[in-house]
Amino acid sequence: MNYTVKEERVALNRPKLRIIDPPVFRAIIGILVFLGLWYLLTAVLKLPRFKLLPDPIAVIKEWVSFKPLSGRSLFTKEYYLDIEYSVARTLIAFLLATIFGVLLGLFMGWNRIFYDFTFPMVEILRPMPPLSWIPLAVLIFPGVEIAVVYVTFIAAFFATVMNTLLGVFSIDRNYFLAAKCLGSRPRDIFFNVIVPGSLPFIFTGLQIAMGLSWMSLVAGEIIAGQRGLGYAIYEGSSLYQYEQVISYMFTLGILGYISSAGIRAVGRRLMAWEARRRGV
Amino acid sequence: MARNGQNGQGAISIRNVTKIYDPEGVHVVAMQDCSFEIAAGEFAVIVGPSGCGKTTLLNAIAGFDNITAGEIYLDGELISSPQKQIKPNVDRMVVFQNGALFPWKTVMENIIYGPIVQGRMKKSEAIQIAREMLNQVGLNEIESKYPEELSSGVQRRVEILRAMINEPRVVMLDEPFRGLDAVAKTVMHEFLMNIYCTRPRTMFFITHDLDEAIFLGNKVVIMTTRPAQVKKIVCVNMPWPREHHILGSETYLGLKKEVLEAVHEEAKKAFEAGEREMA
Amino acid sequence: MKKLKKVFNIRVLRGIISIVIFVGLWQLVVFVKVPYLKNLPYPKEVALDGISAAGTKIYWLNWEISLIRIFIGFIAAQLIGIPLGLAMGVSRKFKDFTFPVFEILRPIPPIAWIPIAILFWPTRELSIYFLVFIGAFSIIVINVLQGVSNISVSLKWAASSLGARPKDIFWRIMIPGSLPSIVTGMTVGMGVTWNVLIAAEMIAGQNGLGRMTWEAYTNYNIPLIVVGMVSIGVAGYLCSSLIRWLGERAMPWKKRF
Amino acid sequence: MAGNNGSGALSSGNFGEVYVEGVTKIYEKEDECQTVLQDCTFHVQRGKLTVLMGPSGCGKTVLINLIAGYEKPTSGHIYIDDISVVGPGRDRLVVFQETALFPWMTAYCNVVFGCQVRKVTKCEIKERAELVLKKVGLYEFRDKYPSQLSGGMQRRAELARAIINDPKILILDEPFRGLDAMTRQLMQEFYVGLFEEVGRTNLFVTHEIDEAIFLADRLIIMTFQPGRIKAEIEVDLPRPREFRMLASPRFMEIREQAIELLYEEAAKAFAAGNKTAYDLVGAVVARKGICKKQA
Repeated sequence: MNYTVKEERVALNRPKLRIIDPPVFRAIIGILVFLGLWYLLTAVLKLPRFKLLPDPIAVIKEWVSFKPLSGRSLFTKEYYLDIEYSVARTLIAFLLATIFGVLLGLFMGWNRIFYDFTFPMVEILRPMPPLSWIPLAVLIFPGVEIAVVYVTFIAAFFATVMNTLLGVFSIDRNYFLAAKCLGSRPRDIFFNVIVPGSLPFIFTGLQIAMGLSWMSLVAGEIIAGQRGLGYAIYEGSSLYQYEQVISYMFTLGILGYISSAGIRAVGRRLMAWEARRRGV
Repeated sequence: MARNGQNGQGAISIRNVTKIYDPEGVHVVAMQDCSFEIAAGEFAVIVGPSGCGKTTLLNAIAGFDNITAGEIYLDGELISSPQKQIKPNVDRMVVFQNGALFPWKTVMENIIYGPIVQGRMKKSEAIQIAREMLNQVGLNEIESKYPEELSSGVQRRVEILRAMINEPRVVMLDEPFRGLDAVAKTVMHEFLMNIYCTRPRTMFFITHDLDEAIFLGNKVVIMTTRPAQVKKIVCVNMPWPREHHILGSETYLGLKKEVLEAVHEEAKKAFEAGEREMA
Repeated sequence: MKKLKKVFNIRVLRGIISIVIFVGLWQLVVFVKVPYLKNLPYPKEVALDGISAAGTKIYWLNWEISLIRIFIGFIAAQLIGIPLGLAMGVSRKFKDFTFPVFEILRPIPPIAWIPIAILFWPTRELSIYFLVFIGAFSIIVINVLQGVSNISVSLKWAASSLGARPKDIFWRIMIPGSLPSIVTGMTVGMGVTWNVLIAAEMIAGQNGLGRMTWEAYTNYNIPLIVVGMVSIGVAGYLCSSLIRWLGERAMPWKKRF
Repeated sequence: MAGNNGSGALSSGNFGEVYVEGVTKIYEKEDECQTVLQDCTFHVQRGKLTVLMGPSGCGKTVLINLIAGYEKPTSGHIYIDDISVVGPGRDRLVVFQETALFPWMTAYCNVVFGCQVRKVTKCEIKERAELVLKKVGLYEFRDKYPSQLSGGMQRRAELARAIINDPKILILDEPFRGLDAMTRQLMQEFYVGLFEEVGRTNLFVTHEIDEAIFLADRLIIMTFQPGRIKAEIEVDLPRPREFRMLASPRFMEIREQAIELLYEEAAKAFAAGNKTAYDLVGAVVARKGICKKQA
């Protein structure tokens, strides 16, 4: 017999009471194995190359230390200042990208002629990786701050535009026809069909945009920044504070996770009809 | 037996309509020289093989698409010709094949959308009328639900109500009950008949279901396969409101046989043509 | 005549006008010295610099180096990522064990790995490969996983009642069934990969297109910076097109007529 | 529609019968038990076309999955001839709702998939495949992918994929769903012709009342939530069937009888405050009117 059948049986014969669900249990085991392996390779076996890396215990020690060697831990002001800078930059860039990107995408989807004129421009600028803008941005804009925000903005902008556009194009033609039948003017169609109809795609786009902006932010900060998590990572590595580097990497991961969870939550609120369909 | 609509409005006259699609040089004649009349307040049912141009005709009347030759008149006014095309408006309401309730609006918001964008009613007034309509058909508890929480049968009924609240001259339904099961379908027929009897309007109803066609229609228009023309018009002279027991009656079976023969012949032709085209 | 009319229809015309407007705006912005943007070079300068750069050997060498880095890192990511994703998709237990670890590491931006990569790998070149790998890896894994779980259960059932063994189901249902998402994952991954490569080259490289742009920056040669950006854009576009092309070849069933 | 040559080679004539005895299926979802099927007992006769009909969501598909062996009943037994069902097998082939053709294989590869995985010799495969493809009228389309075929052709390809393996029992789960009514009618005629020619045991699931009566030797009507067997109707329309029977008095008589039974269920579900009861509000009203007339 084959495994689809077996799976079914496993699901059916599950006893009702259990302290820990097997998936949760397995997840914990998985994470423990990962940390154990990391520890084993770096601290116990001390394999070549691996011994250069800090072990997990050292990283955690540094992260929660009151007097960290690098001067940056959970209990120092520096740490939160770094976070504040990075979050502020990402937030500004992301909000700007959302406002301009969504508007541009919606208008492009709304008006054929506008689309014909703007789409080629977007297509020319889009394939250039956002990070390749860094040198130009630094030279053009006064002060590094604007340059870093600009690079972060560019990354999020095109992802938002493209997904919004895709969202508008995904709307069933019947909704437009129905709206016309019911006596809508173009303005009514824009607000009652195009905007809500493309929301699901817009939010997918915003999630992607958020990931890209964190990535660009880190690169921007490493290359051109003063302050911020990326900058601190680079500085830490030049001072051989690798424990701090890794703790900052995880900090970035956590922030990235929180921000995309935030977008999901906002999306769920705005799209009540989607949530109800899923039966939430 | 045609019941007169509001002020006797809504007579449609289709005269020698031809429609040719020509995307990228592929010449497809969807309709050729098609003519027939629908009297004001008549329940006309259009049947014919799939892809024969029934929806094309609907699009032309609704103002979604133009025609290549011929004229369509609504109450003596030219609404569609190659030179002139009157835009979609509230006097010709369409209920779509796959449903076009806005999924992001609740049932109530959907129903009152029309009167409000037209600026014809105040919101409170529209809500009151919509409630009355929902009550009348026994759907009073669903006004704050989103369409996708409802079964497709209820969605369809809401969509028909959304069209009726605008008091159109013509209601066009494009296979609205496709995919519903037998019980749900009879419910829909009951519902539509109720609507038609209380708010008589000209109906332009496209379907593939012959029982439905004969049960609901005053006039069954059978179209040929592409290019579409009128093959046969069958008049159904049975009194309104109709009830389901007529389905077994002698008259009914005779009509069904007549329609069945005509449609089956066309369906077979369409099928063979389709098979040839794919090869 | 009719054909010509079809090609030069109004929409293509608008596209051409749009590009002309774009270049015109650029020219204008520099000419009237709009604040900040006045530092941009004229389009003509960029074009001339581009032509002269294209005549040099070093320019094409940079292309070659960047492309090699992309391909090594990218292919390594596919070779490891696709089997991992498939394994996670096929075995529920394996997924339960590995996915959480994966979820912890995934939100870390690939570029944040730079210091660790440089520390760990013996050569710069290897650490750049590694960064490119990281950029493409998580995306492909997620896409393969999604692809496998989106295969309709009735396809698996149909196969098993026709007498297919688990081996047949894996090779003839799971693999082709997840191919569309593999291609999507590769296309998206390619975009991210170029991003990462450029940053890595700027920070840690000694050559490549990213480095070329960076050196133009340190020499304050703005036209060459723009040439570098355009080159990177073209290179990225070519790589994505290649993947799309391969995808179409690998999935003839997706093409309708 | 299709050639009529060599019908004898299509089947070895070894057909089976199905006994479903007291089958109950309960799904558990987070402390919530849902009884999908309750104590279903029926018999699919050898060489007959049995149609299982019920409203959408009444558990017909679950029942099919149980008979096919994809899922296990919570209690009760299913026997094919005298052998209890333990898993999927080649003796019962299923034609799925919508389509379960493998989109990445051509029509030909789809049809021969079963033979290939069972290591039938190449030339035997080729011979049988050609016969079957010609039979369903898809021989010229054998190198097309499913997405390049029309809906009707896809269904026929799927039928071909099943009958090439000569199953003892052919199970069809709303195979013509999603086709437009005209094509559907033609596919029904094609399918019923195929059945009448070979006389295989068939179990056909549908929610369309006309389709059910047009095809069936025996009609089994199921109830809604939990699924139970409500009634069995012997359909005595003569074979071979043809479309004109749709307008025959006997057909309408059976139809009325079946609708009566379905209404009864609808009314019960409505009285029990069922979730989908809104669909049935009108049904009850309509029924009352009709009963009055008949009385």
